[in-house]
Amino acid sequence: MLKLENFQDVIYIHSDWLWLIVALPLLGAVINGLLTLLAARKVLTVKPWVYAAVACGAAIASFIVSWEMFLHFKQTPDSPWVQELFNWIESGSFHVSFNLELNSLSGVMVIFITFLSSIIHLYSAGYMKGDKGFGRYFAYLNLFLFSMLVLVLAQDLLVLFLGWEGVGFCSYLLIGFWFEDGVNAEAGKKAIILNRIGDAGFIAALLMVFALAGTFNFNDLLSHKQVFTEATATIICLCFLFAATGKSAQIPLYVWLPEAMAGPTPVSALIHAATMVTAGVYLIARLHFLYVLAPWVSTLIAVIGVLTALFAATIALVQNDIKKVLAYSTISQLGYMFLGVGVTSYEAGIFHLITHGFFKACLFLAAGSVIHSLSGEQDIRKMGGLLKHIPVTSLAFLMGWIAITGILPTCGGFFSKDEILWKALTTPNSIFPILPQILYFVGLMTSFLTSFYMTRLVILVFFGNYRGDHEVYEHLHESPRIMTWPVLLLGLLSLGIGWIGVPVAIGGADELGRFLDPLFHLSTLESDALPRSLEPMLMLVSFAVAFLGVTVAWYVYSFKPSVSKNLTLMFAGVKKVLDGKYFIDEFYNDTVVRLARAVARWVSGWVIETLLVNRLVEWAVKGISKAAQAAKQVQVGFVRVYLAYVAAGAALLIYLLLH
Amino acid sequence: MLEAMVFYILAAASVIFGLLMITRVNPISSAMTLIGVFGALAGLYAMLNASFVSIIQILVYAGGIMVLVIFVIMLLNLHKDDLQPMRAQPFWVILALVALFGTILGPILFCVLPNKDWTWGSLTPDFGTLMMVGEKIFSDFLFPFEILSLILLTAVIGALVMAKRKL
Amino acid sequence: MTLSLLIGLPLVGAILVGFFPWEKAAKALAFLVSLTVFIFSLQLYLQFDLSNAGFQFKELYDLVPNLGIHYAVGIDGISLWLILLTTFLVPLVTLAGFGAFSQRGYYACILLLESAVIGTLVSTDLFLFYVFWEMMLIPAFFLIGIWGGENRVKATIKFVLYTMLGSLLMLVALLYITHEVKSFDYSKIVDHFFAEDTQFWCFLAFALAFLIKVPLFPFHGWLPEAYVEAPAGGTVLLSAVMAKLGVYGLLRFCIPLFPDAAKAFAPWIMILAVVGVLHGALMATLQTNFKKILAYSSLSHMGMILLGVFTFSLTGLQGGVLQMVSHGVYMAGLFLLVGMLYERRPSYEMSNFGGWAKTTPVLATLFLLLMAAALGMPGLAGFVGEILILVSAYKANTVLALLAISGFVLSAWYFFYLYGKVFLGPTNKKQNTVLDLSAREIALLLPLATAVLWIGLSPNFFLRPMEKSLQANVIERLKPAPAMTDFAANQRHLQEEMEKDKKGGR
Amino acid sequence: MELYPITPNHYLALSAVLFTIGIAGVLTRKNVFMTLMSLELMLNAVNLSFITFAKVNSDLTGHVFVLFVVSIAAAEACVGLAIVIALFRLKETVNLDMFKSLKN
Amino acid sequence: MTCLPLELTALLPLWFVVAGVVVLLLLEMFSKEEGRKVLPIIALTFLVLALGADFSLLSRQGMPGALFNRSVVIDLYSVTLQAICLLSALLTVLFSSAYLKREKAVTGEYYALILLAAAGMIVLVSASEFLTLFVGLELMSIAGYILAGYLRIKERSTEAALKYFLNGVFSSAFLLYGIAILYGVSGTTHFPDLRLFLEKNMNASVMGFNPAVFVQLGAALLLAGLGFKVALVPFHGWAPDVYDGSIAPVSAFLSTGVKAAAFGIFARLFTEVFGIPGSWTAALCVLAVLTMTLGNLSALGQSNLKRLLAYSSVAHAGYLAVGLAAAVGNPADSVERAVAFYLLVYTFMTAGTFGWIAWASGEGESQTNFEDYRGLGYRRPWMGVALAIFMFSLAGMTPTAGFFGKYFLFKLAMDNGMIWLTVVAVLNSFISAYYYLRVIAILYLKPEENRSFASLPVSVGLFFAFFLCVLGTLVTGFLKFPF
Repeated sequence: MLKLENFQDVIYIHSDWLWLIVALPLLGAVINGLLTLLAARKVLTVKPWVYAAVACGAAIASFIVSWEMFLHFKQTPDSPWVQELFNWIESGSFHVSFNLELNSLSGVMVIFITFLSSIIHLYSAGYMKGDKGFGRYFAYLNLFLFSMLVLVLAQDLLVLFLGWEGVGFCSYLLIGFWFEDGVNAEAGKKAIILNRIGDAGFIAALLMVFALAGTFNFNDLLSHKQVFTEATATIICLCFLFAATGKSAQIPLYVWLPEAMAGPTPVSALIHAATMVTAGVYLIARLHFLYVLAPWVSTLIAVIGVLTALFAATIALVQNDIKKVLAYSTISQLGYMFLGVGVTSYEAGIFHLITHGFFKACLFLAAGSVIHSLSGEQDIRKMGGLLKHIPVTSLAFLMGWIAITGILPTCGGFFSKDEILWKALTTPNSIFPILPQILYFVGLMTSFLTSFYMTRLVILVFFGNYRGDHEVYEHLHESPRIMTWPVLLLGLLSLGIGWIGVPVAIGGADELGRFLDPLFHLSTLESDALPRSLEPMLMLVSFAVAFLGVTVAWYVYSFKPSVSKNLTLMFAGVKKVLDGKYFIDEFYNDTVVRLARAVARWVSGWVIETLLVNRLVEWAVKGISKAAQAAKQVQVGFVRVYLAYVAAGAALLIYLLLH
Repeated sequence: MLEAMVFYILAAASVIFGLLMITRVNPISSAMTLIGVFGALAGLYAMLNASFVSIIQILVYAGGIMVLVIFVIMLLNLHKDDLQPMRAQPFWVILALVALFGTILGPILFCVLPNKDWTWGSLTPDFGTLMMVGEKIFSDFLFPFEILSLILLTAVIGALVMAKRKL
Repeated sequence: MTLSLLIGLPLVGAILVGFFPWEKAAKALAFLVSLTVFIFSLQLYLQFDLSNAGFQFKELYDLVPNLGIHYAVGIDGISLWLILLTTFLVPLVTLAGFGAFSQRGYYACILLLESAVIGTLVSTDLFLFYVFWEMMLIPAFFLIGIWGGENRVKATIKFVLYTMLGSLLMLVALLYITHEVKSFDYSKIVDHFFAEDTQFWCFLAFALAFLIKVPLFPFHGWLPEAYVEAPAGGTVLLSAVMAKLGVYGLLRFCIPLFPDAAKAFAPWIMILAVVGVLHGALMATLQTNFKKILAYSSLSHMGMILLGVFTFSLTGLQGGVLQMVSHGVYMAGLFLLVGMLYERRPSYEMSNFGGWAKTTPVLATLFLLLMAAALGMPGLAGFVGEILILVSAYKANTVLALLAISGFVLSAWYFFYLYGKVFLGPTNKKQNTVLDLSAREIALLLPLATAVLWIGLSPNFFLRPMEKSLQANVIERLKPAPAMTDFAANQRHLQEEMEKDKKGGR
Repeated sequence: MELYPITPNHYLALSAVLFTIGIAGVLTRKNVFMTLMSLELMLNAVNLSFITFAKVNSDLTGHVFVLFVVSIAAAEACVGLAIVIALFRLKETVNLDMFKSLKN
Repeated sequence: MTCLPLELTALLPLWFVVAGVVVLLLLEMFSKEEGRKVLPIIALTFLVLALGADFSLLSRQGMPGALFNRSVVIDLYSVTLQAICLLSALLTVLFSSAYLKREKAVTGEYYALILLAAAGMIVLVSASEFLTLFVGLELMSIAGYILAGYLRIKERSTEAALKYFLNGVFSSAFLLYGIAILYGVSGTTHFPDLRLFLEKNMNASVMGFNPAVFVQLGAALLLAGLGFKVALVPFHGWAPDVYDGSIAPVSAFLSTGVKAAAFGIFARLFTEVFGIPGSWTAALCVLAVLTMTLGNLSALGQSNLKRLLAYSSVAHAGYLAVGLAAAVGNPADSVERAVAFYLLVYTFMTAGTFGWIAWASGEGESQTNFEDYRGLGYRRPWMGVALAIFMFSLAGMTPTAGFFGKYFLFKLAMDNGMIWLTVVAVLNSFISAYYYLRVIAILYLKPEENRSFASLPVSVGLFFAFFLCVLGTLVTGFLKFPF
């Protein structure tokens, strides 16, 4: 069927079927949801594999559809495919239609998302085996996939917001999936509330955008760019940035992500590593034409990104929960992406987004498999020497490790990270001329720390001797194939994924870059500070740094454990601070939360509600009842007094009348 | 001149008797003084060419009502505390004065009466005789007169209801 | 005849139910009646003429001829949806009562209330409107006072007194304007021009009545107790139906009758509305009683609606009315669910609950859905109205709109707090016996869930019919009317002159 | 208002004085009988002005009025006394200030 | 009945009532115990006959007008008021029959007195001349004194009678004085002539003679006298005690029939006679405000339903006074229409409530406190609903007739530009709403000790009476009126 001679027909046919991509997961979610509820009502009994089949089927189907479409789309990357589904809201000048748009960016994202989620669906089928909420889990997962795809394919800020809120909601549901444990429920609550705080920024931005441009449609906005002055653009972009920091767990709103690990591990892999948390990056990339108008904000993004990267990496150094380590590393990698889009090199950002998606998903799934085989143990101090017990998982994990540290050039995140650092260094900054260098060096330092803590993790988990409890040791076993094979696949892919963007400088054909460039080139600042020829050298530098990190970690943790002890003793204070995650949570609790509560309790609860609303009324009532008591006293009971009233009244009347 | 003298005597008598009436301790004696007032008033009526009315005044009031009152007073042999003299409670005295000069007397004396120097109307010689009054009653005021009978009936029934022993 | 039937059917039904010999069957009868009314009311939509901005389905009879009081009814795009909302909710409320109440009186009161509400919405004669408006109080008084919670008496008396104070002052204003216009006919009165200070006072009097009913922020003293003490059905009718009548009154009477005063007061009311949004949300975060949380959230959302209405822009007004409908739907659902929780565990204290998502999954899921709608989750009912309101409010007053957004954050705070406390967390032993929703309860909640999705996904279906009426009956009235010719202008001038003279004379 | 000749004003003033004496009596005396008699005095004062006005207007309506008032006064007196007797049977007193079981 | 002279046909209601009195007295004289059962039926029969005569009058075209040398006038207004008074008497008889049986105090005199009072009312409301007015008033009042003290073995009842009596005679002395002065200055006692006199001389001051002063003094004293009858503050002292002290059916009668008749003639005087600009408007405003406010405030603090109702009836007199205060400047017929309508409604709801108390208070009126009625609404739902309807109507809530009545009255004030008076009145009815609603609420509180209200029977007559009151309270507002 692909042998159609006329592209227009192809486009026509396929853009008409765009809705299928989002509809399939939705369908899966609905079916699974209904099945679950019916099962819960004992109306019918559903075999677990049915859920799994439905969910995985939906995910894979939507992957196939999108892949099929992407192939055709690639032939005319400059002309986006738009499908107008229906006219959503129409009121006066306010007009929003529910359109899906497949352009190069969303195309890449869709492929990436559907593919990863298909794999993770499969993996989950094994990981969640025997869980009471099997069906519910898959329903949520599909719902998430639907929202994520809507977010990506939206042609309209409002529709994007639909997806944006949807993914947040699903992540709430999935973090609190095992809600009977109060902690998980709390974590979910924290996540959604922090996301909401970010979303407030999103809505504010929406209002301003509409007030200025009168539309939410990306293309119209692009064509009406001129209505945005630098000032307005700056404010709007700030608001969007705020929203993005919420979703993508950047300073200042990152604190929810580590706790989000309370959810099942595949969820952490899919939502809190690969896809949802990158929505912020995607948003900024999608709105590149606005951000280019606001250099200040771009700079701010870069700074936030690099700071977050460094900051999270340092915390990751001392974490002992395997998932927590990965969580902080996710935050720090997201920081890289922010750095990338911050220096307006959106391809680089997206590139790293994808590579990171793959290897981090791989790492998480592997970690999940480790936890699974250790029957739920997550503390790395109780692991060790697992390499020989669970070889496949370990292999996959090591691949992920290579990919994230980038010690093996041309593998995994090597190119993408390097691209970002290069752009950070070479993109001139009109506001702080010195900034590029700073960004670059902090970035390097972060990559050193990254390879350090990842290596630490690897060594503590897979090498040395087993340090865990005995009975766990008894049941130590490799995970089932349904889990290990996807992990392996991911591992291999995460090694190879880097090849989609081999820099031109070293003779590669930067496919992704070239593919995305037409979208971004207008808003990408030209980086001609340094000659392109310098790039390979810098690659070497970053490789060296990564290698250094690895070796140091290797040295410290496998040969001289004493060194780590001495270090911890030496820098006890630092250790404490790191363990306490810089006490940011406590800081928030003591300032923001407490302030909010105080306002609620005193201003709202006491001053307004009690005094203004109720007390006044009470006083009025008291006054009236006092008057009533007084009035009762008139009726004394002596008839002569009544007669006196009559006489007095007569006198009163006479005087009133005779004035 | 003579008329004036008679008027002043009767007026003074009525006022004095009235004052005595409200200040007597014993109801019996004040009843007596009240009869005096009625008498004086009857005289005044006579002076105002109301012959029939003045006779009725004597008959009904002095002869009827007051006797009834005295009977009742006799009937209920009163206790000491009912016969106590009128103590001057300041509140009541003030109230009485207010009523006195506030309600009727003040206005009438000081702002109503000065307003017009009344003159007597011209009278036919048989003005106020039984004949004339009767004609008036049975021509213009026939209907109220019939109702009056109902009032008396009511009074009889009322007295019966309130006073008879059994219920 | 349609509208009269809509008023009459529930009324007759109420009497029938009240005198129905078999107490058991009374509720069934009530349900049938209300269902009939709903099915009947659909005809309103089917026969509604979208192109006509004015009143439709008109009827006119004499009531008290020598005072010019008529029985005059008619509906336009504004009242259409509120009527349908009412007729749609009442059967559900009736059905929801089956579990808890079996007395005839309860159902008779509900039907009576429905009749009064519809009457209020359709009457185009101010006297008739007032009659129905206050007639609502009586069944409401009984619903709370007889079938309410512990200190229901205090709550119900407080509610009725608050409302009466407002409506009595409105009565004075009504007397005044009818004395000036010499007619109760809405169209006559709305075309009549009132002098500045007349507008000022009359607007105050009318607005007070309506804002207390809504309630707007400082007038909500009655709300927490009334909402909490009332039985589930009563609360639904209070929050989902009667509260809307306040806004309806503003739209129908305050603004078109006294446009200048309305314009003068709009900023103040918007400020109060935003304060209400924040205050309600903050109060909700303080509560431990989850019905109270819903009550305060309702306060906050009503503030949002008023914010939209008083932007006087088509978008804001449409948003406001749409939000009324959707608020009606999801709040009804939430309060009904709360009632069902109460039937399973007679308490509103969150500390007595926990982990109910495990024992009652269906209930939890429905609650989650409606809660998401209340949170303004895009694609569900709450969002569309909210965004329309905010967009227009932003145009009208940036700061207020931005402040109102924070209500959006706080709602997440208290709603997820509520959900976490009641449905998540560890389950305690006692509730293993608790049953999930019965077929009846699901049957009465599904329509609400459907409606929530429907409004969220195709709001145009609801927005289109109201557009013309809002344009013609509200916005046009606010313009310094081109209809006001030189002659009218002169009259106005003369009137002002006279006012001055009067003042000078005094 | 000079002393001579005697004008209607003199009579009216007298009736006013008597009326107020009556009021004073009613207000100041505790004994029911005194009250009753004071009331009679008031009625008579009114009668006096009726008669006066009758002569002023040379119209007999005033006289008719007085006759009616007299008879009605008789009726009232008899009813009043009946009530007093009934009360006396219950309370053994005619002191007005003792009758205050109904108050506030 | 056109063959009969107009005097007879036009006053047929009166004749029927009087005939009833005679029959009752004869029956009382010659009948044994069992004969007493028929007493109420006789009374009812004649009252119904009288009512029928009234309706036939209402239904026929053209009213007789002035009769008996213009001492009475039979027009739409007076006939309507006659009907209201007769209605009140009818309800009273219905309430009494069961009550008196319970108290073992059935006598023919009682019903005779009610009928006599009704006769007095008929005379009073159709009086067109001061002597007739006075006679009618006294007939009504004297019967009232006795009725108030009817249960004379009870101290409260007799004391009520005494208070009523003393106040009554005292204020009728004032009334007489006022009449005397008006008669003296105008030389006539007929209302129409007096009106002509006023129109001619009110503003004219003929050679140092200013009749206005006399008229004003007369009006003031008249106001005082009538103000007592309708219990306007400060002439109201007797009312709460009397309504509280006398037996409930009589309270119903005194607070509806008597007040209706007095207000009827009051309104006629101040529209048809004093309906011209004069200083009495201000005085009436003051009285109205005082009455409403004091009545409502003192009702607020009550815990005894009967007493509360007594105060509320004072407050309602205040609302009526608002209408009268607005009399000047409004067409006389509209004022009279509003007043008559309100009196009708007021009769239905107040008589109904007092009758309800008579029913619920039990042996010897032992239970009149709110607390005694806890939970009655559950045990006797219909009676509870009945009381609730009366209360809503008294509070003036739609759609009960109480609202319409208030509306018409306040509308008069508003049409007269008395905005502030209207506001005060409205605020007062707001205050009143509180205690009325509280009464209803009490009915539906959970009873602590389950007192059984089952022992309170509802006889046929009683049922009919309540049904009449409820019906009247509900539908009167929507009826089209002949006037």
